[in-house]
Amino acid sequence: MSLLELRDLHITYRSERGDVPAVRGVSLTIDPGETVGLAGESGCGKSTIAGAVLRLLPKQTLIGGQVLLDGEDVYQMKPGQLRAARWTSAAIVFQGALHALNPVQRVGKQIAEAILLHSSHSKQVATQRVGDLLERVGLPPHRARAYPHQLSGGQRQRVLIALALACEPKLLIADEPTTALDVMVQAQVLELLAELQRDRGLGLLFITHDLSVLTSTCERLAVMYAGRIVEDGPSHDVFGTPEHPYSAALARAFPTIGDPASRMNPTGLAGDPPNPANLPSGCPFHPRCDKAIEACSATDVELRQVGVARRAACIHIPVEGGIDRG
Amino acid sequence: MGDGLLEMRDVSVTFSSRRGTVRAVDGVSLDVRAGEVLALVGESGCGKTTLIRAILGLEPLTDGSILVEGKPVNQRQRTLRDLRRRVQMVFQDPTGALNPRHSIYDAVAEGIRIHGVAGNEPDLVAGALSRAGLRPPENYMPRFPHEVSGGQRQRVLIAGAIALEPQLLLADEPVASLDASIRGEILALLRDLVDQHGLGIIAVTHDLGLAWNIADRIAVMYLGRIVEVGEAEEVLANPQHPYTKALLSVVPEMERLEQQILTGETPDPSRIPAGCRFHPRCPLVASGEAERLGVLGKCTGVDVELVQRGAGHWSACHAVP
Amino acid sequence: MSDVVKTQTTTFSPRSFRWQRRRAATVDFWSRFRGDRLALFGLAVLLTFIVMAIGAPWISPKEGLSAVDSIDNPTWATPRFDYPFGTDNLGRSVAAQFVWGSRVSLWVGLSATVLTIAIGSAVGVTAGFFGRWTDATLMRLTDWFLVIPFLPLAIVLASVLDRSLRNVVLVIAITSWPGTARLVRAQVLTVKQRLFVDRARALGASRFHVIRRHILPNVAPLILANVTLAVPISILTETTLAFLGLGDPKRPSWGKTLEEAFNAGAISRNAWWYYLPAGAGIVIVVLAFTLVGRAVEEILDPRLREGGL
Amino acid sequence: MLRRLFGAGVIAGVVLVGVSAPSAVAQDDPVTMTIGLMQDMSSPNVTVGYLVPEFEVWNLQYATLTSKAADDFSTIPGLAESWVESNGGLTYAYTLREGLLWSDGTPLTADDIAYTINRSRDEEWYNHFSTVENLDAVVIDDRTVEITSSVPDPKLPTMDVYIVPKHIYEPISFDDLESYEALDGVSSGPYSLTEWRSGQDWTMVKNPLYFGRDNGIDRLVFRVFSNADAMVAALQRGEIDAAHNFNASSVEQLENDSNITVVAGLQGGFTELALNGMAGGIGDGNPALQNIDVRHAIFHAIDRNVLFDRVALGLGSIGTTLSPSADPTWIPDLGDGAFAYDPARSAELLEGAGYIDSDGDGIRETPDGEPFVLRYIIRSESTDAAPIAEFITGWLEAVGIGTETTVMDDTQLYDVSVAGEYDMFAWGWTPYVDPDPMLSYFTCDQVTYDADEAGYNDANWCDPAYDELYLQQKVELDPVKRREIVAEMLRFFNTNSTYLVLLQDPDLQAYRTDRFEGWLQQPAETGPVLFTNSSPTYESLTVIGTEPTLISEDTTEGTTAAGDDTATGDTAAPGDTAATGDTAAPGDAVIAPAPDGTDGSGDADDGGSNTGLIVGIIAAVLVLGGGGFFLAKRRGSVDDRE
Amino acid sequence: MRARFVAGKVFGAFGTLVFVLVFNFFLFRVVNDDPTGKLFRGRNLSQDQLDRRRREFNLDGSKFEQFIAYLKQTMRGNLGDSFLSRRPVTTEIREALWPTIALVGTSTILSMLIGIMLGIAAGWRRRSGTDVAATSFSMFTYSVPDFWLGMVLLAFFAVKWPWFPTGGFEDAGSTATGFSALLDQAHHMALPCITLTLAYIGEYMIVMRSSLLDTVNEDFLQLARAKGLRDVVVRRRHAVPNALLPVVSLSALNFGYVLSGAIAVEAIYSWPGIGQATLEAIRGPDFPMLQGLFLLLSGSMILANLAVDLLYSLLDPRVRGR
Repeated sequence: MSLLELRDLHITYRSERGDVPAVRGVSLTIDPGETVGLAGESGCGKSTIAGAVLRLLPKQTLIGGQVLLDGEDVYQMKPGQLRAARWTSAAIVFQGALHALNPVQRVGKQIAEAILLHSSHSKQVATQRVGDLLERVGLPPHRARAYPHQLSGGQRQRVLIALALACEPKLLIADEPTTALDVMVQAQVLELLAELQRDRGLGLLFITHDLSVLTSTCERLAVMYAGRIVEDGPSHDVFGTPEHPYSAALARAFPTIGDPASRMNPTGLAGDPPNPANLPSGCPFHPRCDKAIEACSATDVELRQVGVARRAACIHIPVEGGIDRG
Repeated sequence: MGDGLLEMRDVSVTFSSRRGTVRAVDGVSLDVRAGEVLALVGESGCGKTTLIRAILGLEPLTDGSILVEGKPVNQRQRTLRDLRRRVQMVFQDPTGALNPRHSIYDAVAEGIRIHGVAGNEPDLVAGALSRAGLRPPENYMPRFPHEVSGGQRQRVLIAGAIALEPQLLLADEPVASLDASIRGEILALLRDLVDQHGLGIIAVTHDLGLAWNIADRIAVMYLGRIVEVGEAEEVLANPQHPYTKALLSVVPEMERLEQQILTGETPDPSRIPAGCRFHPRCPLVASGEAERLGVLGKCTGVDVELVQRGAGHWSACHAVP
Repeated sequence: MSDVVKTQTTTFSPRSFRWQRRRAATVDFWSRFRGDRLALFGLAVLLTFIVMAIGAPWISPKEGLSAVDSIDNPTWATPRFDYPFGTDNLGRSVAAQFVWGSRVSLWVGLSATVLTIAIGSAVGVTAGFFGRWTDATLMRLTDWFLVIPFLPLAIVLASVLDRSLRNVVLVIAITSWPGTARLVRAQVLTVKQRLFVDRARALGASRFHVIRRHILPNVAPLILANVTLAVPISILTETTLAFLGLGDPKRPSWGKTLEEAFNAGAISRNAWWYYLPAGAGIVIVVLAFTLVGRAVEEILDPRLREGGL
Repeated sequence: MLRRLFGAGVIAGVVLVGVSAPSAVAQDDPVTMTIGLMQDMSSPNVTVGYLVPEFEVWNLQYATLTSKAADDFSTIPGLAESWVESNGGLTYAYTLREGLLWSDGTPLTADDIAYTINRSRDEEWYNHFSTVENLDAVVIDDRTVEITSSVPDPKLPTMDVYIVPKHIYEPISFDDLESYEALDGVSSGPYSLTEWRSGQDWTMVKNPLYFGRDNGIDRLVFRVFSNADAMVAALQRGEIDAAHNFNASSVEQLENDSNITVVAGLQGGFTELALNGMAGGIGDGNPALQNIDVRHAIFHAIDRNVLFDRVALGLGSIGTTLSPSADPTWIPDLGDGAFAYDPARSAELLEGAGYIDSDGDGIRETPDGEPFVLRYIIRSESTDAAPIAEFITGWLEAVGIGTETTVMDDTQLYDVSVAGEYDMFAWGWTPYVDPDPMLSYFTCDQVTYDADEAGYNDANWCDPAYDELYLQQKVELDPVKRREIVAEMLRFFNTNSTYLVLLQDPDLQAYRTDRFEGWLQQPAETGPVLFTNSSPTYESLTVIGTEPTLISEDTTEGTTAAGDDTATGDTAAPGDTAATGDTAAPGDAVIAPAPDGTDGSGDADDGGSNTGLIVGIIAAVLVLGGGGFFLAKRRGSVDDRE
Repeated sequence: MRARFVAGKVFGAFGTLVFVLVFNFFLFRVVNDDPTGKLFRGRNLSQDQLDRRRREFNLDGSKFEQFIAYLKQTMRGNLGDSFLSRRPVTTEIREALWPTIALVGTSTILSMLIGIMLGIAAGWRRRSGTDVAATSFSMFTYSVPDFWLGMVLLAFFAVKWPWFPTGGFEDAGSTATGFSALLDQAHHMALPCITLTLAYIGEYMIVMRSSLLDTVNEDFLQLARAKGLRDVVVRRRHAVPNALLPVVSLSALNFGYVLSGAIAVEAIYSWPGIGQATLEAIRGPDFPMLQGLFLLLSGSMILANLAVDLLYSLLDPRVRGR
């Protein structure tokens, strides 16, 4: 059974100015021990998915499709069941570590709170476990007494990881865990996540805009654009030989040092990411696409199989997949 | 010295804070020529932003001198005004750098008005906007920053800068806050300005990929000092300083290199270690390499100078022969 | 370099555009404001009172306020047709006092607020923008004013100065500017941190330019929102001072009416018609200002609409 | 956090229960009479205090050598049971009652009396000095003291200085005397002051060793109110037994209460309109006021009847001239000098003096062509000052005199009156029983010539002819002749001075008739019952339903063994308010016709505490219920976010 | 760091206090330079006596000497003697202090508690019925002048329906002690306390509500929910402690404001407290008393600010950090 299965997930935010479709039919599965990357730019709906898994979105948000956590539909759970599932079935490493921690509580207490809530441990045991967890993420146990502001950005991110591990979830959702961190610290955190994933056989859903990071961290990769997955497959393939023009453009935005093609030749996409409240017709990428043809503005292409375990949503891909690539 | 557009000699900038004296920039010498892009690379807190702010006179120098086209930068109002016409800055966060209450027209025209640039103001603004890639300019002029995208805002900033036709452009992390897919376009625009108009650009960044994309030369900064400087290809292909090597190794797509993840974070510039300031984090020291080479004493005790390693390639390390 | 780029011409007119923009902003403001029913109600109430204050001479002849002209009136009359709010101990019409009293309450409320905000903003902008010792000195002063008991100080000042409306306004302003100063300073400090101020400096702007073009426009909404919220406080302070006998003796104000009612023994006499209208007037006007103020604040306060216009 | 807050909420709720509980003070056995008033003592120390409330305390605590009759202020025995005149009226020998004791049991002897008189003279105690200035006291024996005056003194043989206990005061040095708290409670009068809670109340307990009558009241409590309406309500509810100085507007409602009697007692206090006579030469008064016709025009423009009806609400009486004494018999008939309301006459006088409205704006111009505008200062410390100003400025405008009003408190008004920087103001005086001090204030001596040495003459008017008469009366020992001289002075003053007396101010008092009876007015018919010149009322009170008992012999008919003493002569009294009294409120038994609108909210007196309890319980239930509501809310909102 | 933080705050408070001392002295000298003549008007004072008074009140020397004498005296805890009663100012103030503390303290606590609870109820469920009701109630009470409210309550609940005493701190001349005295005082305090409580609830409620509204969208609340905490626990443990911070700073400002602002309410209810003492001292004018009162009021304001700063640092570790 998959740890997490999204089935044709649709999420629409409601606001005074009208409905905003943030996620428009995403299907995704994560199996135990698997690392899956979800890439995309701001506003593509990737963080919304993280919130949707634990049912954290605002009450009035419209949700279609299913989110199965350990085979159970999160949106069918009773409140008590849901609370029990939270953090034990899946935990989230939030982005923006400064805001995700309660500024007026010691970090140890915030970790212990989760432990005490989901176990019958005594306070001493919980405190002990907090120390172990902090050590595991590379922080001295006495840092449990620190307040969030007393920690550096990297340390806070480690605390958030420790917090996510508190109830030994089988699935970890890391939502932009390294954004706003310095390159070196980012490398440290990535290494830690990789280690943990290996050691504990965690399922990992890694959400970020940085395609290059995903490539080095994840086995599988899904690229999102305007609330849809436009390409998925083994990460090296997606990054190295993207099928979808958007994936290709995104990959080019992360130049390979030493590659003469990108030397003195910065390339990017013209135009801006689309506004989810006002998506272009047809394939939402077509206004920025250099391979767009007339049909693109009218047809919205579904994911099409491209070889084994690879899919992409582009009109240039034959419907039956398996085109010959030179 | 000589034909440099910008010359910095032993520049130091210190602040006093509650925790003591912060030596944000500590003896930096660097030249920039017209028509080149210099990438200033380093972790946050290494002093790179302070350095370029010092060039504009936004931070007073504690020591050393900066010459722009041979004229020294000082804190006198008239010099500053004149300087700030010839040197322009593009900020990291275009959303914050644009006054939300000013239209794009006003944002671009602001410099023109301050310096009383001759000519018909709307025409000058329109010219700058189209050079920055916002075409047709009439579409953009009446809009407000929040009505355009992040990439367009960055172009507005660039337009505001080039409207004054500067000789030197200081770009502080020009694309860090932008979505990945549009970074290339902005970088291309910057590169264009250099190639077409002969500007000099200092691009401050933590992203070596960006340097590879557009920089002619690279200067790597660590804790207020330049630790390595040279032609971009040379530095990136053949890094001499262990810090540069470590930085390069953690770029995700550089999988051919063995990762050298430095422990800890950028140290506190108010407590600069004695000797080589990099030695507490230096992989060469940690692995015993320095000791084997017999330079460990120097590393921990003797400050290190930039030494020429090749044509235009300098680095500052005791352990590199 | 200029010859490299071909000169562009444009039909864009910054001035007409600015007007257009202002008009649009006003329309936008109004449309937002209109969305708040309570605020609209408050505005309607305010307008009614303003009309009443301006129209006082036509609504209720001034003679109604004069004790000499009321010699033939009954005293302590309960409300009835010719005296809608009854009469007081001297036979004067309470309704007339109510109508004329609205003038003073509104006038003092508005002008004291304007003065308060002017002093507070000047101090706040100066302290916040120039920083260092200017800031330290001004903020010390502000702190001192904040810890000095406000009402006693106002009473001491009011008892030293002549009793006139101008001085009441002055006293309110002198004692209540520090709050505004702190608020404005904090906002100036925030705005000063914003990158666009740096950009302006990098462009070569003078301090004056930065204050005028960047600081003030970004602090102004806060100040404006503060005005509407400070008016109620000014009105209440005026009322309290008048109640304590420190108002202008020549002008009927609601506070003065309450003072007179209290002194004349309206409470033990159960002359509710004497003290209820003035108090209700204060409550209604203050409430109306608060309603309008909150709406204006919500629309204008940059802290509440981060990143917006 | 919230739970802790809530705990505190419960505590607060308990507090609120307490708050609403009925007053559960056990009814003590001692009989207590409570008097409400609007002013606190300034000090119970006789060498320091100067306000009305402390004089009542002293009257009760310190017996005087001679006392004053309740009816007419005539001199009656006090500590002394008799006195003998000699030396042409310069010397009196007083014989004390037998067996006088201080309340602490120490014998009260002639030594205490001589000590008090001589020390207060030497140290110039404020309240004693004007009486003892020229006196010398010599102890003849324990019961006899001889007092000699160095100048003829018409006030003698009245000796109403407060006799202090020598054994208490002797150890207190001159330097320490002023800071002496005077709560020793050693009394020679019917009550001793035992406790004073500043701003709240003070308590006097019965002196069991008092030589006079025991009225059956064990304790007197004086309670200070800052809100006159509250005091009136307290009286109606029986919280207090008597009230002093409430609003005239409350009179009607109190009159409707069958258990309450209202007294509008006159003690000579009056309110006047003072114009700046500029006699001192300093200041900047309007020169027009030097013109007697202009002054008379102003006087004629004012309708005192309206002030009496509307401001005084018909309480007290219309003032026609300076009343120099608490005893109304000193006021002569003025005849034409009373200045009746006559705007036509007023206008005529102004025209005659050259004040004509030549530009038709309603305001006359002075002969110099300037608009004739006078500055009018309103006292902030009187509730009547504003309505009086309303009327007077209105009337002046009606005859073409403009006014500019400013408000000042007494300090400021005193400053400008000393500096002569005013045109007109309304203020008041309360005279002593002997007319001398009040008359002295308008002599040329008392005019302020130098702001540092201010006098009392706040009209800045003086006249040598008046001064001449003043000196005559000062040494005239024949009471009949003295009265004639005083009457002449008053007629002269009324016509020529810059004073227009507007109202005789009443002391408004009310007392409950259901607990005590025997309330006494001083002077009879017109005076107040409390805070009178010598406070005789307490001696005559009895507790309803009890038989009055006597401690010692009856003294009210004290033996007047005085030789040829004509006890009719009124004598000076220190026992009264300071000169510049407050012109607080009008009063009299004459009640203005009642307009509608007053429902006697009165007699809902009992049941108050029950209702209080009920309200308290309701409040507690509300608070606790509110807490419960929050608890319930919390429970209800458990899942609303999931 | 902690000790230094506290020391810094205490030092700052002390600095303000020193200024207040200086300011008080000059404020009242500016108002009037020699009050003796006026204070003793109406009494026959010889020049000698006036001079003695001046000496007694330290009014004979130069301004500077007076100032030094004033400072010395104040340092020794001697605030001088009241011009009006001749008693030490400290005694006068001590006597007036307890009633005011009882009244202002109780009403501050009540208005804070009720205001905060209403604010939480309203802010947590924005636009609900509770929110609308609580907000309207608060806006209304916020708009009512406290003294007028006092007048109305007095007129109805003490005069028309005499459920509560008309004023004063306890029954006149009361000899009751212990609990019955407390009950008596509580009965007297009910109306003024309700008046002040009602008058100040609104502000606390409005601030608490908006502060909670600001907190509601914080990421750490999202995280707390993700952990599986119940909504009420999220509110109690995470939202309220953070949202309380602005209310805490408001309470300091308000404490001082209420302490002196109770003047009008104390006048209406004949409450023998600081407000009444202030009014009387101003009417005097009784400079030593005014100086003492201003020192007390600003001193307690400074103390309240200090307490709030320290409390704030307890509640918000970020403040302590640097």
